[in-house]
Amino acid sequence: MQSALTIDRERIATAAIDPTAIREQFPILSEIVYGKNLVYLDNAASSQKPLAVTQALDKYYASQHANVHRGVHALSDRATEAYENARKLACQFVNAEHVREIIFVRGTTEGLNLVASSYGRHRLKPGDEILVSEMEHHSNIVPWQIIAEQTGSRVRMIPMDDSGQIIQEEYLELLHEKTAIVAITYVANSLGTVNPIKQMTQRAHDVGAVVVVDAAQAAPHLEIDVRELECDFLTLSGHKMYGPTGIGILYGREELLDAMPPYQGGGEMIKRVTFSGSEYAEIPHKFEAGTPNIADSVGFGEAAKFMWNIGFDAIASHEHQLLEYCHERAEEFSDIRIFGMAPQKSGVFAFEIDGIHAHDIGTIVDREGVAIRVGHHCAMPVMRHFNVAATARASFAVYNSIEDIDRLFDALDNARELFNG
Amino acid sequence: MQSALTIDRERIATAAIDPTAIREQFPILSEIVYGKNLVYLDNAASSQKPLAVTQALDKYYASQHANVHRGVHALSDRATEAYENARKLACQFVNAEHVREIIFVRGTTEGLNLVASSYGRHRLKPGDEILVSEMEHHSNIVPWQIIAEQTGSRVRMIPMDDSGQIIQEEYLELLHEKTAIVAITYVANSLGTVNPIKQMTQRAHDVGAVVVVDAAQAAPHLEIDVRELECDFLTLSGHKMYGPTGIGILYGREELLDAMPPYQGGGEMIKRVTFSGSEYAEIPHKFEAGTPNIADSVGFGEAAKFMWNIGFDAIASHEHQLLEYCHERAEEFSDIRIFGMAPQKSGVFAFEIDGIHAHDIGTIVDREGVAIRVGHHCAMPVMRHFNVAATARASFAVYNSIEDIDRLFDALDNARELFNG
Amino acid sequence: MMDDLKALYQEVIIDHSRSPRNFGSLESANCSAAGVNPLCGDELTLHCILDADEIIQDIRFVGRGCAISLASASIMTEMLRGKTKTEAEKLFDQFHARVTGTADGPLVDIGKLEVLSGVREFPTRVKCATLAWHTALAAINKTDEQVTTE
Amino acid sequence: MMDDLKALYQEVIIDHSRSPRNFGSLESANCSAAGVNPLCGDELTLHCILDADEIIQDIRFVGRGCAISLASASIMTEMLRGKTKTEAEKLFDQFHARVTGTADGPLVDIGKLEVLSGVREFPTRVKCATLAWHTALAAINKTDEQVTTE
Ligand SMILES: Cc1ncc(COP(=O)(O)O)c(C=O)c1O
Ligand SMILES: Cc1ncc(COP(=O)(O)O)c(C=O)c1O
Repeated sequence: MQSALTIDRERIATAAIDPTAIREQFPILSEIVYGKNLVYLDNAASSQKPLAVTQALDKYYASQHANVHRGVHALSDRATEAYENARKLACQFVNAEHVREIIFVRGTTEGLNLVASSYGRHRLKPGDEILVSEMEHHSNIVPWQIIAEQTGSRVRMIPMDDSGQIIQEEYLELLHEKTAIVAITYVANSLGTVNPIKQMTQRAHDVGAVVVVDAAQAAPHLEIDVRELECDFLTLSGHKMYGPTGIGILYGREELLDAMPPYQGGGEMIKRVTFSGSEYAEIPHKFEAGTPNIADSVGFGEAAKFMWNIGFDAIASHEHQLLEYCHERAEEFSDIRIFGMAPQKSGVFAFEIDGIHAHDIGTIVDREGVAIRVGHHCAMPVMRHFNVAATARASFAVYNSIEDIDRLFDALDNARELFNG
Repeated sequence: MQSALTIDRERIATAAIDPTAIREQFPILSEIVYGKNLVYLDNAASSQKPLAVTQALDKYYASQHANVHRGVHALSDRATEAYENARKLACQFVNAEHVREIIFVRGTTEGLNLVASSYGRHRLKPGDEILVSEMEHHSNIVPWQIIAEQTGSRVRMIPMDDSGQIIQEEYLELLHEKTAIVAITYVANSLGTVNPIKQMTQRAHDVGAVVVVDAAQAAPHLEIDVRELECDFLTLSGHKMYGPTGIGILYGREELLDAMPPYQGGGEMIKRVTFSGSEYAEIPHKFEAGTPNIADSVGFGEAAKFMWNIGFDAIASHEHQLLEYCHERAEEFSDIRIFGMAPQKSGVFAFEIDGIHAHDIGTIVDREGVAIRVGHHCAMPVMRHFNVAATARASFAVYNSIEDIDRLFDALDNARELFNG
Repeated sequence: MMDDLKALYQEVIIDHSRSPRNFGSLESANCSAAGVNPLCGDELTLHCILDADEIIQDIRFVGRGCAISLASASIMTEMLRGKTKTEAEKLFDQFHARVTGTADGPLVDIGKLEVLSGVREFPTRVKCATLAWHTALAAINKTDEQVTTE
Repeated sequence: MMDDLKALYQEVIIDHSRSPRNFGSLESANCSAAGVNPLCGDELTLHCILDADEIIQDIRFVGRGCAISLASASIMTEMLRGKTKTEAEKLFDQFHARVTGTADGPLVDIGKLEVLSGVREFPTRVKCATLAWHTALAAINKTDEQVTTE
């Protein structure tokens, strides 16, 4: 890493992305908090939404809304088309082979619960093992604990090292014929680590296990390709990738979804209902009981287009430069400790400052208009690994700039002044 | 019922609601379909949204969005406040005692699945019985069939008579000490019947059963009061009561929710996670795993306010007049058969026309700009009761007018002309 | 009233829907299938006799449905009797292309099925027009599974 | 820098957070409770000796947390020693009203706790300032359950 003095501002300035132009598409970024211009660096928790997305919601409600699938009237037809078109966009977004492999869910948490409950109940036997890495978000731990308890199977942890990488040798040790499911995150929300999914998937398949990928933090930053990854299930949240709250997708391989029992029961997911029993619809409908979140699905499709328009390469290189700049600036300070030093890392800068609790840092920088997340980031096992209760985390999106990071570092000086001054 | 000639148009014109003024708040109602002004009579499937709701979504995304609950920065605080304020509005909407008795869900279907899965798994033993009425929507049948199969309990049907009312004597016969759960709809979507929930709840409590109320079709029309009804659980969908898609609420009595295991696992719903086990958060958070649908919750609160502003009495009397007018006009025709003749009936006009399949009716009136629903209305047991495959259904909202109904009846004449020459 | 409605509900259609041909069961059927249109709950069961040369010797149906689906089933059974499995499949492809408006090139002659081409203007009704066909193909291909048009 | 930040992070607070008083365990404790702030995962365990007259004879805590929660715990333990259970509860009510800005009427004297009143301007931090108190009250009321500030 270069020292702070040699930071190449020019290189950064010539990046493919012009955050200033992009910011205009995000009205919230003009908010003033405590008299300061907002600097939003809490993107890993939830990103902001471009006008294209909110306008798509407005347009949907103003000219297309009705309930989907079962109507013969014009609006119902428009709504169904809008909804199914969103599914096609989602299918392209993860490069799935079949549109019917895409199920709309509330978000990653629901996607993981659906797989744990429905696939898990169908497949897990007493003594089976579910491997979950030490860097998982709680949403990729708790559903497995619940189904393990119900089925007599067992959750085992794949440990990580101090740089925040899964220890591959330990993973291989843990894999054996009892391994039914491997659940891993593509990108760790508390560290930024990008995991070698494809390689891990191949090893899991060698022992006959299926792989469930939590792509919540990957979706906003990387081009996702389920066929290239060869994973069996993958799920992500719209609200972290410039889309609305309340919507996400679950990808599942057709044969697996076909064989699974439904998750929720109700309208839309049945073929025939009698009091002596019901027959279920085909996928994806089997897994979409009740009126779906139609408007936000449409918004999700719009968010995918927003990202395509910018381009994944541009997004990655822009965020990578922000991250590098952060690391460089951090070198100026001997009191900063960074969590997550994997060579493959996406736009997450997690840190602590000697003698100042993350929570206090959060409050202090907030008063400078700088929004970061502080706490355990729903990754308590990671906190335990590093023996901290909480860390501070800045995380990036396409609208962030080098100035935003300077604003963060300036605000950190305030914290030092208050505590050490 | 009066004959068509004596229809008292004046009485109707002096109703508390002026649909013309209300229509201005619904941009979609100005849509032109096939060159005709839209007449939207498919409200029981999903209602349209007033500007107040869509503008609340816009405002939320433009000035308040961040992830909720765990942030210390200004936006996170705003989002949390907006979200929890929506919960308070929802609490008022059903007149629950405690805000923590309100859980945000995707809609009625998810609410019913949550209760069936979480309460059911916790409470049902082999041999226990779940009573479900014959007029239930599939969403209030299938989840019970699924959990019955998993727990060895049994779903029994409470029959209805030909007017579309639950046969109370049969209900009392079915109730006994093995009855664990009674799941009934407040208003039947395929018939309009308003069920005597309070009375049925008391009888269920006499034998120690809990009562789960499907209020999906009640919420848009009646003032709901869970304390007056004395029910144990009640759930409804925002999208049927002028709110956004993707959001609804589940009310549950505090002691019951406290004792139930969580439904989905993940972020937000835990106190502490380790690989040796996790501790769950208090209600309502225990049941809200993952990032909630924040924006649409806010929109839900706005929809509740929209209804309060009009007033439940005004809504009920307006819709009642529309229904009466429909029944009156139907008397003009000997070929119309109405389904659902309960004295207590809300704004649903379900019918068939001799010799013309509902599906064909739907298509023909659609070309006149009139949107109605045709099919089994996710209530196949009701269709079976009346030995039909499908019915046609017009259902009302505050923006519907007497002219809308005249437009429907005119369009029905087209169907007769095509089929009968 | 609108022309496309009149084109959809031609007299022939109304007639077939009121008095469907080949309606009834077929004791000696050697292949059958059931189809359901989840849109409206309509169900249709199809029976046929396929001989050793894969020629449809007889074909009948029972069920209920809208005018479009009954007329389509009725006309289909009339046309399929005597056809080979392959001919039936080809005819369905042509018919499907016509009612979905996806046919390219010059219009092929689909005979009596022509009366159903008005469905093209009613995308939500394509399922009604094709239910009988999907069910028939399932029957002659001896697919056991129940057919749906979803 | 902003005045309200300076009011929040007064020197006394920083000092208490760096060298919390009454930090440690208490072998002879007859009541204890654990508290957790789910916001940041901070945990705090409180031990005390309550005598037959419900007077707090000794009180200590262990745990980790932000400056606000540590300072609050530290100052609280200093103030509660020698108080009765009822006095402790009353003091908490006054303190709670002050930090949430919900006190009405003339300000009561809350003694040393005054240094924490800057929290009023930071609603998201009220939980940090009150965690120790919730835990203490749970302990002296012998509530077994773990306390959270949610
Ligand atoms: C009576 C009734 N219950 C349940 C539902 C299901 O509601 P949702 O589709 O919003 O989950 C509906 C709506 O279709 C309904 O009318
Ligand atoms: C890695 C990871 N997995 C899962 C989740 C849960 O996503 P959601 O809260 O949208 O369900 C998150 C986000 O908090 C995450 O960062």
